[in-house]
Amino acid sequence: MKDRFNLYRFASPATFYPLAGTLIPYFAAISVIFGLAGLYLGMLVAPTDFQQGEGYRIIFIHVPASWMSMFIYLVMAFWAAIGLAFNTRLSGMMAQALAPTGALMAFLSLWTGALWGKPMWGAWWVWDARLTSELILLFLYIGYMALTAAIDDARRADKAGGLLLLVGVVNVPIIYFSVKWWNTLHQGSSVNLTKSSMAETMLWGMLLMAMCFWMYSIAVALMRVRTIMLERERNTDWVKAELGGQVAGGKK
Amino acid sequence: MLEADNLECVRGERRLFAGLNFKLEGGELLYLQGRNGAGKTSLLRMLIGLLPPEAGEIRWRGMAIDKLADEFRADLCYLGHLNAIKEELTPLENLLAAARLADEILSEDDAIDALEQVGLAGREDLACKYLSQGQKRRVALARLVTEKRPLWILDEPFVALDVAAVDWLAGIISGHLQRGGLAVMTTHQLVNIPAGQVRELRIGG
Amino acid sequence: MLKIVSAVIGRDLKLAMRRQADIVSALFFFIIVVSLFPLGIGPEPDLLRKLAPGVLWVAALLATMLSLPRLFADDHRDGTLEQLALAPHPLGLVVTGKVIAHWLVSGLPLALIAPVLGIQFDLSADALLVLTGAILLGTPALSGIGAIGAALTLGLRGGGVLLSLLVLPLYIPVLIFGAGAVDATVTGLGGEGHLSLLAAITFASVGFAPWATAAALKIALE
Amino acid sequence: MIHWNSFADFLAMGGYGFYVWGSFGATALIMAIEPIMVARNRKTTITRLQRQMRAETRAENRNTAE
Repeated sequence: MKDRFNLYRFASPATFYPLAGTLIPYFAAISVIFGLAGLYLGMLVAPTDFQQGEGYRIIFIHVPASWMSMFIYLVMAFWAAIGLAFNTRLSGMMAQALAPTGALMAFLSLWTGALWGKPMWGAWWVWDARLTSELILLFLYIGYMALTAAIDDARRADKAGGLLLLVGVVNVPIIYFSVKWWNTLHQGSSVNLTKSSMAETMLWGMLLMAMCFWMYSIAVALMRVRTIMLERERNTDWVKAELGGQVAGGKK
Repeated sequence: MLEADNLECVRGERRLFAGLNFKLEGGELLYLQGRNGAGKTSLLRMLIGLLPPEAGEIRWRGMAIDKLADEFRADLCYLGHLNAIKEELTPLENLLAAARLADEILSEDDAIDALEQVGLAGREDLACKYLSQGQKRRVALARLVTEKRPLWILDEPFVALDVAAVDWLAGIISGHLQRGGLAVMTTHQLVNIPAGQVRELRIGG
Repeated sequence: MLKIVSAVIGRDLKLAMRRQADIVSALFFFIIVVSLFPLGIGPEPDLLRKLAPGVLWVAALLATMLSLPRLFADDHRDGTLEQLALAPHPLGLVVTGKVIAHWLVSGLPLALIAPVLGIQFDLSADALLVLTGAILLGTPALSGIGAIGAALTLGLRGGGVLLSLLVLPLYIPVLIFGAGAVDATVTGLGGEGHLSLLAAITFASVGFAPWATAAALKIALE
Repeated sequence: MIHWNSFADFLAMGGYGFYVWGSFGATALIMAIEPIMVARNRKTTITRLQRQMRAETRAENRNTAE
């Protein structure tokens, strides 16, 4: 009983709002620190790759962006499942706050992938399983945002969006494997990503950049969720108190 | 038999009502009253189980309706403000299809009888799109005759009916109450229901 | 259980028969789109044979999309959807019936007309057979997955465009294996592998999608 | 430990400068603009809500005065 109470207390926007407010600067600062360290290792210290020359340095942002785009989708689906199962208000807001960042990460992954692909494979785009799935992931993000934006009632938007996320999370692996299988049959265009053994500095640089992206996403999502909370809960006392003292006189 | 316990309703960002309680036994009719937008229709949709309440519970025969699910819906006849009839089908086909979907056994003769009762004799084979508004409403009301359900939930059942039909419907409802049935309804025109215990519930102040 | 499914199918088929224009227009859309391609890309038989599977399948996806918005919208507008949700059965079964009815009026006609259109693309008899089989096997999945999108966008402004945005990405595996089966037959590799994967996808989505759709409908009816 | 001999080398990226800096530039741009957009959105939301709240308070005061 006590645990339940605490969980609900944490999940209540009135408690979460100030907590998020204090956490944002920390996440932002950690992100900058990891980013600087990662860039130093990746861009200044790491040696040239013997196969790909200096062009490989794109992976220091390409790989973290791809990871984050997938990870954020999973986190959104997790929140969606929680929201549908326990009917908590916070979960839908979290999913909506994460979506634009996830979509930008998917876009960055595609953009940097194209810039990497051109010098390495000689083509901006190939219908490789990873690229195609990433593109579909971007579509799924856009579909989610379009659906939640089209529904006026916030709760209904959360639930419908949550359901779409769960359907999407089941489908992404199916899409990935179907494209992969399709690609192995159409030999010509398939791409072999020969992973040369990475130098240790390269690996560290990439991990640091991934941490940077991760912390960045948390910070931005928390910023966004705070705005969504104010908007959604604008008729509650805590938001009125938050927005300024002038409520005191007008309260019934 | 039908019990509402501490119901709360939030639509959009507005809290329509909270702490709503009532208890309805067999043979009783509950009139829901309140101004427009007070949440009458929302309450009805909660009672039929389509709108989960923000807080509180609805019980039928002592069990929560979301637990009962199919069993509860098998005891329920709901008439919304939409008629739920298909324009392309004839009144007879509409009635038969509705009965099949609701798991009722309904012979064609009984269906024709019911349509005669609601004053649609001779129009059984005319597609509903050629019927007037009031006649379409009567097709919807015919379900009250064909479906033998103990709980009736009616949203503005008297709308678009002429005087004769209003009297007929009042008679049907009181017959239902006499047989020990329950009814919950919203209405703007207060209609005299001859039999049964009538209770009123005002929501939204 | 079977009773409710067949009751829904019977009702929807009867309604579709009263409104044949809808079925016919989706079918004509399919025929016209497929027939436009040879005019656009030229009459070389080799090229046409190569493109046929993809063209036919993409046109089939689009034709299915055309009929999806009305899957629940009509029932929603006149209140019958509420009554369906109040039927003393799990809503998933009702949706299963509606999905099957949708396939019978939208997917099945496509499969029947597809071999005729395949001839326009100079496909061999084997390939025509596989094409028909693939469309027969794959279109139920299109109806099933599409139903989820139709339920999610029920009653929304611009629902049709949004529906395609939500549903088309999810159609990709069906497109790949459906077109792949025909393609493999054309190139002599044999389409059995594709067909069995297509069957697996259809089986999974027809089993799973109605329940997701039912959840989405409940959200829309709140 | 620094891998580069000169700043010009660093910019050239062994001939891959366009691709590498195109990627990093786009990322930097997005990571700079997104927080700014979010912060601005937050500011406009707050002022809008405050305006709404004042309007409501005034309306309520009028009602009680009547």
